[in-house]
Amino acid sequence: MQITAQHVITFLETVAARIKERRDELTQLDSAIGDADHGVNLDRGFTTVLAKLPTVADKDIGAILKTVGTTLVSTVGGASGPLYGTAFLRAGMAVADRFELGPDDVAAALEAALEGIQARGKSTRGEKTMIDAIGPGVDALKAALAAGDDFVIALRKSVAACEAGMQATIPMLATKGRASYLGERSIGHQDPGATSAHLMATVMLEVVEKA
Amino acid sequence: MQITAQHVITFLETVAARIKERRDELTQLDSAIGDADHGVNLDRGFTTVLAKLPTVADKDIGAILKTVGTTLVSTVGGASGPLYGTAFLRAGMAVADRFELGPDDVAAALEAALEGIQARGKSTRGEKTMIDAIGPGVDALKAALAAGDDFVIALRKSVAACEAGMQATIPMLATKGRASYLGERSIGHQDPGATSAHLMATVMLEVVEKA
Amino acid sequence: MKKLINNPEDVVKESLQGVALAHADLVKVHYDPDFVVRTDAPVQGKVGIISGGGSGHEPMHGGFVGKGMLDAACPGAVFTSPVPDQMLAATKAVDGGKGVLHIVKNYTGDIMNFEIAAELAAAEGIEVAVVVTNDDVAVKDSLYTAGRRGVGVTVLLEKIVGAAAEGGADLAEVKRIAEKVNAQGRSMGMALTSCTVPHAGKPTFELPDDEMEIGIGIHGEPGRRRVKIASAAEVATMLADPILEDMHLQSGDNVLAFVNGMGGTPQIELYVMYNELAKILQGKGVNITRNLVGSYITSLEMAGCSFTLLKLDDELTSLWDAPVLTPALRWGA
Amino acid sequence: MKKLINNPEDVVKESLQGVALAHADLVKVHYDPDFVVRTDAPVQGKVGIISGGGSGHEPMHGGFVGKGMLDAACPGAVFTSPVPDQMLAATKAVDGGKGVLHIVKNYTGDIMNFEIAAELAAAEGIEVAVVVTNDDVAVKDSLYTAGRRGVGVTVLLEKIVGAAAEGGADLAEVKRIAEKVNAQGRSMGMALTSCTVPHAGKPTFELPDDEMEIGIGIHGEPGRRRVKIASAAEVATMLADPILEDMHLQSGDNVLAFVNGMGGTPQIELYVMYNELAKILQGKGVNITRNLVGSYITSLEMAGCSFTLLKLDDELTSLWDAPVLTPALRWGA
Ligand SMILES: Nc1ncnc2c1ncn2[C@@H]1O[C@H](COP(=O)(O)OP(=O)(O)O)[C@@H](O)[C@H]1O
Ligand SMILES: Nc1ncnc2c1ncn2[C@@H]1O[C@H](COP(=O)(O)OP(=O)(O)O)[C@@H](O)[C@H]1O
Ligand SMILES: [Mg+2]
Ligand SMILES: [Mg+2]
Ligand SMILES: [Mg+2]
Ligand SMILES: [Mg+2]
Repeated sequence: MQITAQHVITFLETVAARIKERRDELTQLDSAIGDADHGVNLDRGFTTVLAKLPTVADKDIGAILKTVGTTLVSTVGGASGPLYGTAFLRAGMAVADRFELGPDDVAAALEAALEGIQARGKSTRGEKTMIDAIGPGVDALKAALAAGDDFVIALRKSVAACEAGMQATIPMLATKGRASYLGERSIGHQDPGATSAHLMATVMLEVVEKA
Repeated sequence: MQITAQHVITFLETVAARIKERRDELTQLDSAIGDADHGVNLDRGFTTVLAKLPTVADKDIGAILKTVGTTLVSTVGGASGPLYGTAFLRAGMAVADRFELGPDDVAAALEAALEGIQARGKSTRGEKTMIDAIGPGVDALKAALAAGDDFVIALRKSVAACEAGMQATIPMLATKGRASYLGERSIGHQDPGATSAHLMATVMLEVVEKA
Repeated sequence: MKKLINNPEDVVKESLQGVALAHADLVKVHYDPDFVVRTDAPVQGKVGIISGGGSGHEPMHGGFVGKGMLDAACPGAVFTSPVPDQMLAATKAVDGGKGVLHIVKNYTGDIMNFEIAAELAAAEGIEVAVVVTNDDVAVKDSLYTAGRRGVGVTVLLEKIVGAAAEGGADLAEVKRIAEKVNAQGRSMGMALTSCTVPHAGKPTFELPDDEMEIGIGIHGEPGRRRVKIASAAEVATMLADPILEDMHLQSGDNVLAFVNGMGGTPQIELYVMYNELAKILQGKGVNITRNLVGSYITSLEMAGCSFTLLKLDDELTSLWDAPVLTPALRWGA
Repeated sequence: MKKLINNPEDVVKESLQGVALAHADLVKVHYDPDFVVRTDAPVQGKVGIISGGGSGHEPMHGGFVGKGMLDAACPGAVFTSPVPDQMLAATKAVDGGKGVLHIVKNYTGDIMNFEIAAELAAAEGIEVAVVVTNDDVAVKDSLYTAGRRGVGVTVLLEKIVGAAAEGGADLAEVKRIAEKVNAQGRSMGMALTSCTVPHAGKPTFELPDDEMEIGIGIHGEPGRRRVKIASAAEVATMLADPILEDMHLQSGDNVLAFVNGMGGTPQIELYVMYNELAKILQGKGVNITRNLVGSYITSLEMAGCSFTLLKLDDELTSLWDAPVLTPALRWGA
């Protein structure tokens, strides 16, 4: 099955709506080990993205994703702005000029996004960040597709891995981001960025399931 | 019966102790309609008075009272400092050079004190101040002595009148002192200064009863 | 009680010691009786300017001692007016032979203690003039009451009168200007929270999470009325309206607009309030030609703010602009 | 939530509007992207100095824009680093042909957003140098972590580097001095209360009446450890000791001692803390030759304070003494 630009638009609209719904929950998570703004930051960014979507509705998927990336960079601020912004930019570059994507294209785009975040954030897995949710999700997706799973099945496995990665941040000691300032006290709290990353993964699955 | 300098010293020592005991209660009353310092102010003043008493132990009653007055003026501050300070100064002038006082001398000293407070405070009865306790107390003392009451009996009537005057400040609308800034909201609270005045009256009675 | 202090009894003295150490270039602190005084006092041939009041209002008054403002300040215990001994000693310390002005905020205690000091100073042959500030429109004025409180205008008056004295005005002239400033200024304040007097140990009044006090003074005393919390725009109106009613400003008038923090309110909020006040005055055609935004006359850690408007003319404007060199207010030097 | 604001979303913009109105003589405010800039920017032939960070730390950074300090400041949302568009626009607005220094506090978000802005500015042919402040000894430093936070030293660095640029130093020289200040300064902070981010609506952390946080940053984040409340003297030791351990000051060294309020702490307490800090340094034979006491780098209405010590030499001392003319810091002008 193929993912169209319309699917991508639906994905973005749903993510924006879901973030608004869970804005306070994400901000609460950030209160515990950060500075109580993650939900507000992403909501500000995706609200602007939503407003910009009409202007790119007829564009290719690469252009749409790049617009999302620059919009996030220009409106979110904080750590998540440059990180998610870079993620969408790199994903967009990975699928430049494409109006339809196959499962492998999606996996490639997600891998590019992951690399973008790690490059921008100078971070690796196990530091209690969004990477700990995104990384396992990307790995699981690639593995499942390689094993011949159908896209929806593969995405389900990916979201499951992403969720496990998100939960795995709870016992971690943070070494990147604000949470690292808490030292030992960062242990026992779920990372807000890992949580927002998992939110996006679940929306992706929903959209593809409906496709 | 006669009041000696030693009785006056005992009176002052007991007042100092009683104010320390009831310091927080007086401050609480001042929180409601003032600025939460009346008990602390008087405690600061009478603690210094206590320290100075030995230096005047052998002096006449007038000198003792004047020392108390100047000490209060120099250490209490606020409204009650100049007021009680003036009160003791005027009382001291009224009984200058005396080592023993009869009931009428005490009444005269208290009347002088009352006039001193009214002059310094530019206040009259019914303005929700210490005067509303002292005034009736002085009146009752003079009336009882004039009617031939024995000193202790007369003082008991005086303290009773003082207490009634203190309680009468509760429904009053303050027109002097900080409480006046509250306007209508000053109604329903007992005046801190009237309360400390009543405290001194009761101590005076105790001392005379033991005399 | 959460405070960065040692013993409540020692707060005022220890804070004065900190001031003395931090600002030795500008002020000296004299203890027992306590007063903060210009390092170069007495300035010969200059009218001396002193003020004083309870502590807990910092930077007022000690932070305003220095060239172009106060010659000395007398800090009492927290929220308790100082004793006459302090004002007498300060008056002597700053007397440069041209007399001394006492700036007194209108509170019974302050009035009486300064009064006694003035009597004693006069007895020692020092010419003393007195100005009483009473700019708080929250209090209904009347001949038969304690009258209005002295609040925000006191800060502006100390700056302007200090400049006049520095400029060589004599005692009568200094007093005239002081009375003019007091006559042309009005204030109104509000509180979002109470404050805790160190030796009292608990908040002076309890304020529910959804209520605020309108018409407070600067001693943690409750205000005239308690209302539900409201937006910055609404609060600005509650403060500005009574001031404007009382001042009868005309369109085209020039004012100094002073937005003051009560001690626990951050700058970001004070500038939001200044923005609201500016809109209100613009609507009335009144020009803000000078302004002051910050926490200058406070009530310990109370959250809240006050507005003060001072009608300006050329005389007051140039005195306001004159150089001032104190720990808390400094320009042109 | 008790705040003098309208909509939480509008706090930053409305506060900037207030700043623009109150300080029109010193600064202009540009909106979308938001930045505060010197009225006379760009100053031709002068290295431009810009900084930025989340809002809620006022007066930092906007209050430090003006002659002798910052050319521009970029305020993000409350506690959220600004976006690259702001720093790019500000960099262009202050570029006087001699390059621009970015003063960045060490937080992941600030680093990354300034980084992107610097990349874009370079692409447009503007020479940009960067200094990252990381003076907070509460955070264990390491190559593998986000490293220490930038806190109090940032204020001192902006003043000193601003003076150097005003004095004509070129970009390399300005950067050298900036790095020297960061290398010679250390800070440590504590909180008696949490603070409430407007859009969050409730305190970032809960703190019992008898506890305080030691080792906090400036974003309302909890500190390294929570302890029972203690006296000013004990708190001063908790803050000063880790700084002194890290700085290895020698007896006879000169320092600038900066006692900073977190936003909700009144001056009377800050001077008590300064008094304690002075005693500690005196005990070590360290001379306080310059000082700063006040709320300059804050966390909204948080009650608490931080100590910053900066080792001084003649170069830094004379740059500190140089005239500065900004809304929040002003002397010699
Ligand atoms: N260096 C990094 N690499 C990857 N992710 C990071 C890094 N630093 C922070 N993050 C992510 O960013 C999230 C915080 O985002 P946000 O709260 O919006 O920004 P800020 O921390 O600046 O307030 C963290 O929960 C974490 O997942
Ligand atoms: N003008 C006045 N005349 C008489 N008594 C007064 C006057 N003003 C205040 N008082 C008394 O002083 C008391 C307050 O004293 P205190 O709290 O020590 O001083 P302050 O009001 O300055 O804080 C009031 O309760 C009242 O009884
Ligand atoms: Mg955050
Ligand atoms: Mg009182
Ligand atoms: Mg008092
Ligand atoms: Mg943030």
